[in-house]
This record gives sequence, structure tokens and C-alpha cells, in this order.
Amino acid sequence: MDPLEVVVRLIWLVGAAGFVLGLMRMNSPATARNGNLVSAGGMTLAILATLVLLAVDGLSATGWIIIVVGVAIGGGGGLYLARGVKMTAMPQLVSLFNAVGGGAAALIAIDDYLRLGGPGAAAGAISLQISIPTVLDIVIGSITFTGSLIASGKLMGLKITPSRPVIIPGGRLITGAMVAIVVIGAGYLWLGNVSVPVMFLILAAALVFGITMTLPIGGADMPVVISLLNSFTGTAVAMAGFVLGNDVLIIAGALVGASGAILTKLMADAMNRSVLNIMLGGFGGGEGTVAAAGGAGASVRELGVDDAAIQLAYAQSVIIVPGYGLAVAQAQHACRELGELLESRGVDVKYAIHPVAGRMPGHMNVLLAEANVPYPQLKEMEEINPEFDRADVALVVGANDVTNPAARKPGSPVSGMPILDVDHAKAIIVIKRSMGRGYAGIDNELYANPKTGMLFADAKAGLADLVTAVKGL
Amino acid sequence: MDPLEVVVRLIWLVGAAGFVLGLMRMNSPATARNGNLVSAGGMTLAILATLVLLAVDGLSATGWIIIVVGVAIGGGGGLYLARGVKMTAMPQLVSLFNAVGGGAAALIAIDDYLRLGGPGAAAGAISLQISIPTVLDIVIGSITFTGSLIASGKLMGLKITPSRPVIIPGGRLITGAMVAIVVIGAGYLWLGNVSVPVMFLILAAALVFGITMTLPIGGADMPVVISLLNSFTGTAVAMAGFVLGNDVLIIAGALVGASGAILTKLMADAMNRSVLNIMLGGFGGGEGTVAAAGGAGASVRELGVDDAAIQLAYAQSVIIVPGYGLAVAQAQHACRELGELLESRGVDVKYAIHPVAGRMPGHMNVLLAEANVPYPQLKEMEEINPEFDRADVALVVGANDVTNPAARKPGSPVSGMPILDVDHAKAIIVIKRSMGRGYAGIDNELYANPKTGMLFADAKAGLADLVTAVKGL
Amino acid sequence: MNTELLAALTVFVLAILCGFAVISKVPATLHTPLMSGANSIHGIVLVGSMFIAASATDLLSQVLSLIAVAFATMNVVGGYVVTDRMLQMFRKKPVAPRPADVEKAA
Amino acid sequence: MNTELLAALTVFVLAILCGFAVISKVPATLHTPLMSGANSIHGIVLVGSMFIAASATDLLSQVLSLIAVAFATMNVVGGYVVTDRMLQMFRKKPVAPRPADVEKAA
Ligand SMILES: NC(=O)c1ccc[n+]([C@@H]2O[C@H](COP(=O)([O-])OP(=O)(O)OC[C@H]3O[C@@H](n4cnc5c(N)ncnc54)[C@H](OP(=O)(O)O)[C@@H]3O)[C@@H](O)[C@H]2O)c1
Ligand SMILES: NC(=O)c1ccc[n+]([C@@H]2O[C@H](COP(=O)([O-])OP(=O)(O)OC[C@H]3O[C@@H](n4cnc5c(N)ncnc54)[C@H](OP(=O)(O)O)[C@@H]3O)[C@@H](O)[C@H]2O)c1
Repeated sequence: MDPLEVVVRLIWLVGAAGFVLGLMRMNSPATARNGNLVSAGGMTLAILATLVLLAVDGLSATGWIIIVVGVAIGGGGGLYLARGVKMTAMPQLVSLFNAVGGGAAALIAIDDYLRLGGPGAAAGAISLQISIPTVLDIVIGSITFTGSLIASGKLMGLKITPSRPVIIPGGRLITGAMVAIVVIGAGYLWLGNVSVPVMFLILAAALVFGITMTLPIGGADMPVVISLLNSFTGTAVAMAGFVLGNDVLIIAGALVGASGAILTKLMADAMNRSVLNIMLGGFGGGEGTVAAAGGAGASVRELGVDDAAIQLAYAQSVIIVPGYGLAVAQAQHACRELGELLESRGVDVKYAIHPVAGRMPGHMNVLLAEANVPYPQLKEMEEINPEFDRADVALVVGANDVTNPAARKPGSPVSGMPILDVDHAKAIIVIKRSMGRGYAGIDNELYANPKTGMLFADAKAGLADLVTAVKGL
Repeated sequence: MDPLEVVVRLIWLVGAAGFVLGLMRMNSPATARNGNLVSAGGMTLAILATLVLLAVDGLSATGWIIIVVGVAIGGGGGLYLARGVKMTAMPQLVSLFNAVGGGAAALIAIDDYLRLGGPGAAAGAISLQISIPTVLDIVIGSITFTGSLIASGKLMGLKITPSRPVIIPGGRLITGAMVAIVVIGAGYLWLGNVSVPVMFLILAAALVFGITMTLPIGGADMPVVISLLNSFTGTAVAMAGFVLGNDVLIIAGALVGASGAILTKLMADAMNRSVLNIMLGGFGGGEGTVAAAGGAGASVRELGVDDAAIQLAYAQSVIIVPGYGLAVAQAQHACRELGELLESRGVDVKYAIHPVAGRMPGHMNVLLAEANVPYPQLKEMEEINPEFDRADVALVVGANDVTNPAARKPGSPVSGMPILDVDHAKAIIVIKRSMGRGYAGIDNELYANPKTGMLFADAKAGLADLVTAVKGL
Repeated sequence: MNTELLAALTVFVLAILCGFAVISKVPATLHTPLMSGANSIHGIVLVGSMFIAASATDLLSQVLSLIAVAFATMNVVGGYVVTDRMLQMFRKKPVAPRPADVEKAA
Repeated sequence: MNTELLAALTVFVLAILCGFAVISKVPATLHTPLMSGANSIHGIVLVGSMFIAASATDLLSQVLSLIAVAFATMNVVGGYVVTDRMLQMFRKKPVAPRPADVEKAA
């Protein structure tokens, strides 16, 4: 091995170490941002070293053009999207970046196969050592590509990829057929046959499979799905590493594959779901189930805006509980305004952040931070729960499941999920549009609690009305 | 590579994976025991695979004899010691096992050097690729060997290795000289010279260094020192792996080297010390400083056995706080007896376990479990601290630093260490022999608290007296 | 199986173990940033894409590798930037205004 | 530097990273068992000791390798057994007596 290659490989190793150390630091909020920088530093080193190696080895003009143009397009596009996106639209963007990563990994294997098995290539068998990772790379990379695109589309709420679960007629049949094609095709190639058409057949089947797998899953489950596909991309990249015989791809890919798998499980656990359940399309209808208005709404007490405003304005301490409805209504600014107004009147205002309120982990933190709510007022669940006992009013804005006392008893879909102890407050005000259900699709007995007053309104409009009313007092 | 070797290497890889997964599971109490079994399973696989490989490659009769006899002696001895040891003597045993591990690693490098550089060997330079790990292995392995033996001896309280810090006249000079010999010798060998005598000189200097490094450190700091030496052994084993070109030694060694380093830091942090400070011999005089009787003991209230018995017997709830004195006095059985007696009289009894009470992490858990105190009565610090407010009596048995309110204020050696909130109890009874200081060598203002009564006695005798007195009520 | 493949497998297994170990008890609020951070890392596929670009001779290969390079770069650049933006939200305290700024304002 | 050494170095670095990652927020009571568990793992040096025993031809080598094998085995066997004994102390609940035992006692 010539000295330059040795140095480049050592730098790759340093880069890989940067990825591991970076991820490690991203485990805790205080060091997370620095961890991302460490990881980015490792990436920069690895890429620069590769460029130097290619340059010294005599990269052709066409080669330079491809690389420069590709980097310009991809980098420009990525930067533009990443800079411009709204905070709340970040998950769909992550999914998009994941899609292109998987696509790139698949392209590497496709290109490699065309070289080895294409018309210009020397005839002869392709060793298992190459054909196994090549086929795996193509299959996994393609599933990720289309699957992540669909997931991204669902979160954006595009017409062709509605956020609700889409049941394609005969969907199971199509999915089954695709699996059969992939399995048979892979077996054929691994038995020693070389055939470009079969490779393309596998590719096509995997692309379709990615679509039919993701379409039937509800939009609310997408964060978990994206995380799973992220782990897939890692695996595909590791396979690309085996194809090219490149250690840094193997290390980084395997690292993401494994850590992504663990993370997927953690995410599913946090919302009390199993990954298998999600992939097979469970109750995760999300907003789809809202239509079923609560039948248990027998003895609900409705509250007018002015009554609510008086309760809030003359309270000593108010805890605001934001949920998915706040995000949908984009009511975070109105919420902060109300909070500030109450504070200025001497009320002690805090925000209770449930870890899975909303539709992605950290959703509420991101939203409220965007609206410039002071960080010290945001309290994690464990921290705020004992304080409900002392709170005069708990103001629930578009949250439902995360406040449902049914979680404390067995036998309901939310059983076992830790909840915010909203019902311990002296009085409870709930802002939502109707008696509609939340993500889990069940009724909430909190609304029947005599301490609870329901303020039926869109979150944004309702909060704005409250602000006006409090100002008028 | 012939197929057998491939299989053996794959099994080694499985074994190494077992080590990592095992350590991972040992991070939490619920899975720890299983983790150790996983690790042991990996070890068994790796060793059996090696034996098969050697057997098939035609191991000579002498080879068989050496291995069988060696395994019999080492295994028998290890089993005997590990089975027979008392719970409280475990750290010294771990240190002993660490010593022999380091010794074995050093022997591998010594043997290798004798083959390459000895009289029978072909003359010629030894490549840096071999000479660097060889020298490092010899140096680190030897330091670990003698260092761990001394640490073990100190914990056993052997005459030649007293637990107090031993200041050797001119010790720094000797240490310095040894370092110089090692550095110069290593440089000489790495410059391409081959010399068995120089290798032996380095070996001797490293052995002496291990002794002079460890002797001046107080016995109470030994757990941290043992952990550090454990990490050293890992590194030595990894070097042996480079010498022999064996991946499984490299992986397992590096794993232990790195995880041991992190663990050492965690241990030092838990007792509010820095590793560097410990290695340079800080305040850690431990029992050596007990002589200095408290000068601040102006207004201490002494308590008779009968008074104390009455307070305990008629309390609603008692929290027992065990410390190092309980371990020294071997008073765990007497302690359990008193606890049971009080429980039988309807008193609610709990044990407050400070994470660094005693002289090794988990010391109190191990002691009390040995005495069959029911596990649910043992409470971790975070769990029990709020309960002191409601406790009638806090019975402190041979604990000192872990109850010292000075930790809450800056400027003392224990500042910042979380403590048990003993002073929140309605009354406090302290059993210890005198106004002697604890590990940190500072006075404890808890003893001057008007709520505190001092019962001056050896822990075992004092508890026994209390049992008799309570029975007599 | 040859030595090279065995070495590659060893590296693969060790990296998987690293991946398992590296994610410990993460607070739920960090799940999304962590996912996004891991997502950027597999952008390392850019290295592979540059290699196939360098050895592409026919047009098809050139087109494929151009797409691969563009895709991979998008993954890298976009991934790190978006992760950083997410994590900015999590800083513990609003940064105190520096004295200089205060003076200027005054 | 040859390919083999580079591969060995890669493995070394990855194993170190694993080691860093594998220890997370451990409760202090587990520090000693964890140290002891790690201590057993470096008993893997037994594999190396067996190799030098197998290739020992002169008496000195034979004696050295005998000691090495004995030392390493002691590390392995003693290490795992003592760790297991420590960890027995940490079981969450006293194991409920099995029905069979209760019957026998009755
Ligand atoms: N955070 C995550 O990572 C994540 C990911 C996937 C799933 N989940 C799940 O999502 C749920 C989150 O709980 P959550 O309490 O935040 O939300 P939720 O239980 O889904 O309830 C949201 C409520 O907001 C109301 N709402 C909808 N649009 C509104 C608007 N414009 N104005 C006012 N209210 C509106 C709805 O009632 P109306 O129709 O009556 O207005 C609905 O009951 C949990 O079950 C969790 O497991 C979380
Ligand atoms: N746990 C660990 O891993 C570890 C390791 C190293 C260091 N440390 C340090 O050790 C300290 C542990 O605190 P601790 O409160 O457990 O112990 P401590 O502060 O060291 O105090 C022990 C007390 O026990 C008394 N004592 C000694 N022998 C006795 C006997 N036979 N009967 C009755 N009392 C006796 C002594 O007072 P008299 O002489 O008056 O009787 C002494 O004040 C902390 O500073 C910790 O940082 C802990």
C-alpha cells in the first residue's frame, strides 16, 4: 500500500471515530450540538481525504466535472432546503435526506453490477462475496428511497400521499408479489447466474415494495417509520462498503444501522407502540379518527371565553399543557402571548411538556422555542407533575391523550403511558374544537370531571379570544 | 486461509461480541448477572475454538502438558479463591486476578522477544511494528502486575503493605529513575537495536515502578487504583494482540482498556476525587487520620445505651445509616438483628445506602445482603432522602463523611458530594468509637447538632448492647 | 473466505456493537435530533459515490454516478445543517447579551 | 505500513470506541461488579498464552508459557466466578420459594 493510501485510510478511521464520538455526545442535551459538530468534522475530514486521494491518483476531467457538478447541485439543494424549512416541517425534510442517501447507496451497487455483468464486462460468474452485498444494497437502498419519499410526502400532507392510512385495493397481494420477486431474483443471482435484467427486476420490485409498505401507515406513526428507514439506509451504505471494499462506508453504515434500530425501538416505546404493530398499520389513524365524536360526553361543562379569562387572570399559578392541536392550529405565538399577558399580571405561568405530545418527539419544545417562550418556563413531565397539586388552573390547549387518566388503568390503548397529572389542578380549562378524540382514538374522562370546563374553539382563535378578554378585564 | 482458521476467527469474533454485549447488560442491576454470563459464554467459546485450532494443527505432547497443567493450576486456584472469599474481601481478590492477567500479558511479550532476539534466533533487526507493542506490553503488564499485588496487599492489610500511605525515603527519586530507565531503554530498542539484557532491564524497572507508584497511596483510594490498573491490563492485552497478530486479544484488550478508563473516572467522581490527585497521593489517608480527635467537639451530647434503646423502641419509623465503621467492626449481623427486633415491635425500619459509604462502591449493599437484610428495606440515597423529614430517629452506625452537612457548603474537601439528609430527622443517634474523623479527615458538625446524641462504642458492641436493652424494655 | 473479507466482517460487527452501545437512555426530546444526526452520518456514502464517479467511463455510469454524488451530498449537507438547527432549539439558557451589544443598544 | 497492521489498528480503534460507549450512567453500586466483569474479560490473554505454549521449544519458553497459562486461567475463572458472586447480591427480590420446596418443607 503506498503511503498516501495509508494516510487516507487513517484519516477515514479518524472520521469514523468522529461519528461515534459525535453520536455519543448527542445523547444528552448539554453536549448534543457539539456532538453534531464533531460528527460533521469527521465527515469533512473523510471527504477531503478522499478528494486528495482521487486527485493524486489522476482523476479524469470528466470525473472532476461529475464530482463538482454533483456536489454543487446536491449541496446547494440540501443547504437551501435545510436553511429554509420551518421548524415544524423538519421531520419530512429528514425523511427526504434519508431517501436520497438510500438512493445513492443503491446507485453504487447498480453501477457496480452493470460494470461486472453488463455487455462490456468480461463474461464469468460474480463471486458471492460481491453478489450478496450488491443485491442487498440494491434492495434495501431502493426500499428506503421510495419508502422515505412517501413518508416525507405524508408528513407534508401532499394530495397523492395523504397523511391518513391509504388502503390500496389488493395492496397485500401487490406487496406479497414484490417480496416474491425480490426473493426469487436474489436467489437466482446468488446461485451464480449473471443477469442485468434480473437485477433491474429486483430493483423495480423493491421500489414498489417501498411504496406499498409505507402508504397504509398513518401519518402520526411516520416518525417511527422514518427512523426505521434511516436504519435501513445505514445498512445499505454498509453493503455498499462491502461492494467497494471500503472500510469507512462499512463502519459508518453499520453504526447508523445499529443505532438507528435502537432509536426506533426507543421512539416506539415512548409512545407505547410496538414497531411491528406500526409497520403492519395499527390503530395509528391519527386525525382520521377524529370524526368519531365522543359518545361519553354526557355531563360535560361548557365554559365561555369570559369565564375562562377571569379564572386565568385571577389565578396565582397557571400551567399550560400544549398538545397536537396547538401544532395543527399553529397557535404557538398566540399561546406565548397569553402566557406573557398573564405573567405581566403577576400570574406564575409554566408550560408542561409531555415527551410525546404532538406528533414527533420534542415537537412542543421546538414549537414553543420557535415562538420564543423562555426556556426556563418549559418543564419536563417528571418535573412539573408534582406541581399540578399546587396549580390553580391547568390550561390544556389541543392536548388529549397525554392528559387521559385512562392511562393509569389497564385495558386501554394508552394504558401504561405516563401522563401529565392535569386532574390534580384545582381547575382545568380545555381548549379544543369538539369532543373529538386524539391519536389513540379513545374518549377522555378528564372532560367529564366536574373541575373541567370545555372551551370549544380552534386553538389559535380560542387563545386570541382569551387574550382579548383578559386585556379587557 | 484454511476453512478451520476462518471458522475459528469467526468464533473469536462472536466471543468478542459477547464481551461487548455482556458489559452493556452489566450497566443496569436487573440485567447485570445475565450480562456476566453472556461475557463468560463468549470467553468459553473463544477458548474452546482456540483449543480445537491448536489440536488440529498438531499440538505437541509437551504443549498439551503445559496447557493442561497450567489450566488446572490456574483454574483450580482461581476457583478456590473466588468461592472461598468473604464478601468484604472481594476487591483485593479482583486486584489479585488483575495482577495475574497483567503478568500473563507481559510474559507473552517477554517470550516473544526472547524468540526474536535471543541467542537461538536469527540475527537481524526487529521491525518497529513488533518492537513497539512488545515493549509497551512488557512495561504496562509489569506495572500492573506489581501495582495490583501491592494494592491487593494493602486492602488485605498485610504487614509489608500497610493500608496507610507508605512514604519510602527517596521514593520520588526511585520512581523517577525507573521512569528514566524505561524511557531510555524503550528508545534504544525502538531505534532498531536488539538486546535481551536491555529488555530485562526495562522489565525490572517497570516492576519496581509498579511498587513505588502504589505504595504511597492510601488504602481507601485503592478501588480507584485497582480500576485504573484494570484498564492498564486491558491495554497490555491489546498490545499482546498486536505482538501475536491476534484480533480477539486486540478487541477484548482495547475494550477493557477504554471502558476501564471511563469506569475509573466515574468511580473517582462518585467520591468527589480526581484520578490524578489520587495517583499523586492526596488527602486519602483514610483511617490514618483518625488519631486527630475532633477539636470542634465542644458541645456534644453523649447518650447512654438505655436512653437510645427507648428512643428507638418507641419510634414510629427509624432509618439506619450504615457507614465504613459498620464494615470495619463487622457489625452487619448485629445491625440486622436490631432492625428485626424493632420491626417485630412495629417500628418501620429502613436502611439508607449512600453510594460511596464504606470503602468500595456497593460496599453497604454487599454487607447487608450478606447479613440477609431484606432487599426492599435497602433504599438508595435519592429515594430515602425525602423520607428523613418524616423519620423519628436516624441511627447512624459508623458513618461520618456521607452525613456531613459541610458537603452542602463550598470550601471543604467533601463539598459538592451529595449527602444523606440525616439532620432532617427528628432525632439522630450516632454510634462510633470516638470523635474520630472519617475518610476525608474533617470534623462533622452534625455531632454538635442539638438533635444529635452520641453513643460512643464499637459498632458491633454498641449494636449488641442496644439489642439487649430493647429486649429488656 | 479470504483475509480481506474477514477483516471487513470484523469491522462490520464491531461497528454494529458500537451502534448498539452508543444510544443509551436518551430523553425523548432528543429522539428526533438524534435520528437526524444519524441520518447525516450515512451521507458518508458520498465517498463511495466519488469513487464510482472517478472510474465511470461510459455515459450510463457517468449519469448514475452524477446522481449518486448529488444525492449523497444533499444527504450530508442538508442533514448536518438541519440537525444543527434543531439542536439550537435545545440550548439550556438564552445566551446573555454580550456587554458590547448592550452598550451599542444604550 | 502494511494492510494487516492497518486492519489491526482499525479494529483497535473501534474496540476502544465500543469501550467508551458501553459504559453509560451506571449506578455507583454497580461500579465494583462492572470493574470485576471487565477484569475477567482481559483473561482472554489465555488464548495468547496457549499459542506461545504451543510453540515453546526450549525449557525457558516452556516455563514462561506454563506460568502465563496458569496466570491467565486464574484471571478468567476467578474473575467470572467472583463477579457472579457479587452480582448475586443485587437481585431485585428474594426468589420466592418454589411450590415444590414449600411442599417438601410441609
Ligand atoms: N410526539 C410523538 O413523537 C408522537 C408521534 C406519533 C404519535 N404520537 C401520539 O400522539 C398523541 C399525542 O397526544 P396529544 O395529547 O398531544 O394529542 P392528541 O391526543 O392526538 O389530541 C389532539 C387533540 O387536539 C385537538 N385538535 C385538533 N386540531 C385542533 C385545533 N385546530 N385546535 C384545537 N384543538 C385541536 C383534537 O380534538 P378536537 O378534534 O376536538 O379539536 C384532538 O383531540 C399521543 O397518543 C402520542 O402517543 C406522538
Ligand atoms: N465507597 C467507596 O467506593 C469509597 C472508596 C474510597 C473512599 N471512600 C470515601 O469514604 C468515605 C465513606 O464515608 P463513611 O461515612 O462511610 O465513612 P467515613 O466518613 O470514613 O467514617 C467512618 C467512621 O466510622 C467510625 N469507625 C471506625 N471504626 C469503627 C468501629 N469499629 N465502630 C464504630 N465506628 C467506627 C470512625 O469514627 P471513630 O474513629 O470515632 O469510630 C469514622 O469516623 C467517603 O468520604 C467516601 O468518599 C468511599
